[in-house]
Amino acid sequence: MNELIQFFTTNKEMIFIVILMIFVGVEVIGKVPAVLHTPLMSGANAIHGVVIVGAILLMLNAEPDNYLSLILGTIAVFLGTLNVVGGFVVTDRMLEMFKKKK
Amino acid sequence: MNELIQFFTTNKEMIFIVILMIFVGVEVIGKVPAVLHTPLMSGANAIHGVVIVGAILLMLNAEPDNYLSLILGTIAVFLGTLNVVGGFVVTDRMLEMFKKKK
Amino acid sequence: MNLEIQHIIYLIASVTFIMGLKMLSNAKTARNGNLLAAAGMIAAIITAIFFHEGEVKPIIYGLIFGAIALGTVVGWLTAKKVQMTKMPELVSLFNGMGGACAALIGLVEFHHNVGDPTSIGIILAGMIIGSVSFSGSMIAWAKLNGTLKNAIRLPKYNILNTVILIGLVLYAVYIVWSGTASEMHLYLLFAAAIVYGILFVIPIGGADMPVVISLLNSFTGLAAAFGGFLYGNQVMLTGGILVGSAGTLLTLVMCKAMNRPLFNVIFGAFGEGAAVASSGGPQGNIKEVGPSDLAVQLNYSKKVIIVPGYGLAVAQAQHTIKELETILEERGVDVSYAIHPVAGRMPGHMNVLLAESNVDYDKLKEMEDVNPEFTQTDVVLVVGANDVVNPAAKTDPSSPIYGMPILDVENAKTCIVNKRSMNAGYAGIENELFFRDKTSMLFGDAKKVLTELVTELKALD
Amino acid sequence: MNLEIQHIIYLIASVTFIMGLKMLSNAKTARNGNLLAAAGMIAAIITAIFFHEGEVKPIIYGLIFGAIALGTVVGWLTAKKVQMTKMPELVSLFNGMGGACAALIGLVEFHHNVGDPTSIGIILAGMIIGSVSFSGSMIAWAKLNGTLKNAIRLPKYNILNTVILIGLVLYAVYIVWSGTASEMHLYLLFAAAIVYGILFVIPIGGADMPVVISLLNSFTGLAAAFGGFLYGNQVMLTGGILVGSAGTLLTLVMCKAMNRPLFNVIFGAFGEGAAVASSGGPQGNIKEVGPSDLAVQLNYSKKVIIVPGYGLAVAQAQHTIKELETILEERGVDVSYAIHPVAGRMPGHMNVLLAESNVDYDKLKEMEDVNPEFTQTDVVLVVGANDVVNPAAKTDPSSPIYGMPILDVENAKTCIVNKRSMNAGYAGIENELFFRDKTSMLFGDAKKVLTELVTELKALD
Ligand SMILES: NC(=O)c1ccc[n+]([C@@H]2O[C@H](COP(=O)([O-])OP(=O)(O)OC[C@H]3O[C@@H](n4cnc5c(N)ncnc54)[C@H](OP(=O)(O)O)[C@@H]3O)[C@@H](O)[C@H]2O)c1
Ligand SMILES: NC(=O)c1ccc[n+]([C@@H]2O[C@H](COP(=O)([O-])OP(=O)(O)OC[C@H]3O[C@@H](n4cnc5c(N)ncnc54)[C@H](OP(=O)(O)O)[C@@H]3O)[C@@H](O)[C@H]2O)c1
Repeated sequence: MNELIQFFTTNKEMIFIVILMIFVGVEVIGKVPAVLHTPLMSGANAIHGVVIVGAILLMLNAEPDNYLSLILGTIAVFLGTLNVVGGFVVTDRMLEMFKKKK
Repeated sequence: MNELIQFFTTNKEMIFIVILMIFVGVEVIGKVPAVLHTPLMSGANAIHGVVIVGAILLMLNAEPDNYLSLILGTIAVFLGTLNVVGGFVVTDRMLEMFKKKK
Repeated sequence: MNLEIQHIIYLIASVTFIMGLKMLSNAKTARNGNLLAAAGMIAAIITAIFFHEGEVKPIIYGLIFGAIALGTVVGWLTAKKVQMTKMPELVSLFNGMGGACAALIGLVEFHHNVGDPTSIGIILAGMIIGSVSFSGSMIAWAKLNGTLKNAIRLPKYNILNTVILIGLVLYAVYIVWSGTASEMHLYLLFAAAIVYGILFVIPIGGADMPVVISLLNSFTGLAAAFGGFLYGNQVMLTGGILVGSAGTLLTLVMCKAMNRPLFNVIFGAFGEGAAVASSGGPQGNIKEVGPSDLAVQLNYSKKVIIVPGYGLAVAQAQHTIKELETILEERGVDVSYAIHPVAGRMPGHMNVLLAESNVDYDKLKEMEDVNPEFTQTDVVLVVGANDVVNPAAKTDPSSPIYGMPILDVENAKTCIVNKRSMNAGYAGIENELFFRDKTSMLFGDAKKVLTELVTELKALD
Repeated sequence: MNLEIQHIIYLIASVTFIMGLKMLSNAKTARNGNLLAAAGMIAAIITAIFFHEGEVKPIIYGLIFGAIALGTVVGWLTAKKVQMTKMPELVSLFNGMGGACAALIGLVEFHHNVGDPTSIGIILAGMIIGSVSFSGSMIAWAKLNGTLKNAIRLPKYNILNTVILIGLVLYAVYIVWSGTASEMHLYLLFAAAIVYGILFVIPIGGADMPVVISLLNSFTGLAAAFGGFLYGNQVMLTGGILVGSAGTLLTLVMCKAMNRPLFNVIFGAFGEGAAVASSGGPQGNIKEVGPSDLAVQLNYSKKVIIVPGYGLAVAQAQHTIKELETILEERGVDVSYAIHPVAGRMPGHMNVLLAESNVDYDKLKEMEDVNPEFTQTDVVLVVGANDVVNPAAKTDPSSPIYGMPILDVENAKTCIVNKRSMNAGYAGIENELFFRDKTSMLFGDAKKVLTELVTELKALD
């Protein structure tokens, strides 16, 4: 219990940010037309590609002799990139379709 | 400039929270019907009554012999209370009206 | 430990504020939202007092509780006693109190923080905004309750105000840089801010007060937020910012509904409008109708739409009009109300007013929905409304209300307008509608006339 | 200094994500929103690499850049080459990659943090969620591209899954408490998570995949957020949480559109539905119509509404249908398309499809708007749609799609249904509409039949 409160106070801003982000996330989606569900999903998918930052940090902090870490890390970066690049490009292509009609 | 960056990093969470709050504030109002403008305004008015917390802290930290501070502080607390209590009660009364019809 | 608990409760309170505001923007949840926020507020206040770290003299607690007790009683009573239509004033008053509170905090904290430019900056910012919000709200309040009837305009007031504002800011900046400890400067700045607040609001017409109040509202929020920064107090910060941003948006939304760009509100384009208007005298001649004839006409019509306006509120005729509605309904007449978004003096004014006399919610029709219906309407009964049915908004680009969407009452078969005289409405302009052939005027105080109308109707069978 | 800059850029990036997502939910701004978010992402990545504090071996940079370069090329090409209708699969695939990335991070970081329960907890949470999202997405992908045709259900799979899930959590908790350093446990947990992901998705019908993908999407977001907590990295945290919450809500919104409670999606109420359906054989007898007769009928009708469905996508007949539209329009027939929110296999599937052949945006009518129009419609042409026009949704409470709003095609004077056979649609149920008197079937592949129809029409003058 005490640990929990401890954890809470050290990260209280972080936690509040998390709560706010949840609000924002929900609010933002709120009133989206069915047509945009797929592009939106795809866009969100691209955004969580930000996990690649984690993979990069992992690599930067890895000991150069710990091959397993390096290999896994490299793969992680690769996969993350796929998520980011692929995600944004696909979304853009979907939206291209809608744009036409504007 | 450097000071600015300094200030920024020390308060970066706070600043981010501020930005998020702005988003939330805007999003929340977003789609409010004209009818609710007044109660909403009144409700918001009550919420900024939170400034009373500042007045209270002021009092709690005031030196008991600094009469000016004490007097001003007490007035501040009084005014803050007016804002809070009056604000919420008036809002509630306004909404009471609408409730009737539900 | 106390600190931890503080943080947790403050965080929860901040969330209740967000939730509360969100719920407030939806008719069904609004009331609970308000209560939720109130609960959060109480929690925050209690926390601030009881989980404070460090030694505090009982006398201070005494003062705090005394002030809170007194404030609660006064606030509660005024809020409970005020009548519906006086509420905007009251909101303005309370908002001013909040601003003053912020200002006082600034005044007191100043000398504690001399030498720390950041804090001083924050303090002065909060103090200035608070003061402006305070004096501004007081003026707005005076204007709304009629103490201060019409817009007072110093020559070139716009330039003047801008100059003062700039001066204000520069002075504050100077105080921060110089790092001076002199209270003199502080109080001068305070006074200047107060003056600016007055000059800021005084030239603005009463009709724009709701917008101004909403704006000052967000100012106070901002002031509170600065306080939050000063004390590193999260709930103040978040609550303040939330109101600051929400208030600003709300202000814009309200302007949109009134079709008045915020710029015009502040720099008073209405003034010019009024000037123009006063010049144009009555055009053509008008038809009059008496209660008895009208009673007959209403009695035999199928569909009647009532257009309530500010006058209905002034006359406090909401109960009489409800009575009228009931009788007509009994006679098989289909009666409904056309609510213009800015009818009255505050958004939702008419809804609140009619709700007071238990008019059925479904009978209140928003402008967009009702406008198409006028063509199938036999009689439109305009009670104390003027600007919101003024065709000039569509036809006359020179008119100050040009572009404001209006209720198309002229599409109805006949249009009865009740007002006391040929005087203008808030925009201070002639209304050509009164001179249309379809229109006949029913002069007199709304309450009086409507009561007669009801008696006539009763007599009719 | 680097650190400061990092913070600032991360903060900006986080804001671009929010703005981007917000803009994405409005047709006008959507595309720019996507680009904005992408810009923020690039900034974040560059910052992570170049503003890193501390010594880094060049080899490592080499690996990073190599991986990014390769990933960019592969990602870019696949995304560019894929055809519209295969996009949901691809989204699922990329989502899986993100999940895997998060899982790998967990695998590697574990041994760095042994002894610090909080970190280990965060790591495991991220790893588990990432793995589930990975394997789950792979299955979803396989299902959508047909590799895995129908729902595979182990006996009592629901209970089984729940048990495994609980086991998973308990095991993780054990690892955290025990503070063990053994990688063995870690990899076991990893494997278990992968298995769970598979079992979680495999029983769910292909029709529900978009929903599942959206759900897994928010999972990956969550995993990313845990990563953010682990590294105290704000942009990861905010980006992750944002997607987590937005994704969850989006999932619910999608379920609502398909009128399938999320619970049913996950615990597969559709399965039962299918079972029921397969039992019911064809009822009554059907009318058929040939392209030539239909051509005449269309030619002489005033108002035609086309109801596109999944079949149109399968047949890739979007261009042919556009051609048909143009010809009919030339003949003075008023043609429009009725778009059911869940027609096809992904939300907006039909819009995307028809957009490909430049159908005018205004001709695509949402269900709510078009339903009243059917009564004044001479011919409704249902092309490869089935469930979305199945009256059972209204009439038969036992039907798995009961309660789903449908297009009221039966209100039209005549209804032509084009499909290849009498086979069921995705819900796997009979469609009584085909047996109505007003309905006549036009069998054959949509593209083939429509082309014939067009030639016939051309021949008509
Ligand atoms: N709703 C808002 O949020 C809001 C906010 C700010 C400003 N405004 C402005 O206020 C105006 C509202 O338009 P409105 O048509 O409702 O009101 P209005 O244009 O101000 O007209 C009210 C009319 O009621 C008549 N009246 C006054 N007392 C009366 C009584 N006792 N019995 C009968 N009639 C009486 C007055 O004419 P006599 O003097 O001849 O009787 C006056 O012409 C708009 O210009 C709007 O922009 C609205
Ligand atoms: N849109 C979404 O987001 C989404 C997501 C998940 C699930 N779903 C579900 O998918 C379904 C969509 O309904 P729907 O009516 O669009 O599709 P559907 O109910 O799946 O029916 C498609 C019909 O098209 C016919 N067809 C297939 N290929 C064809 C071809 N080449 N030419 C002509 N016809 C062809 C099939 O009949 P034959 O085999 O006899 O030709 C089938 O009956 C709904 O159940 C919905 O809940 C939608």
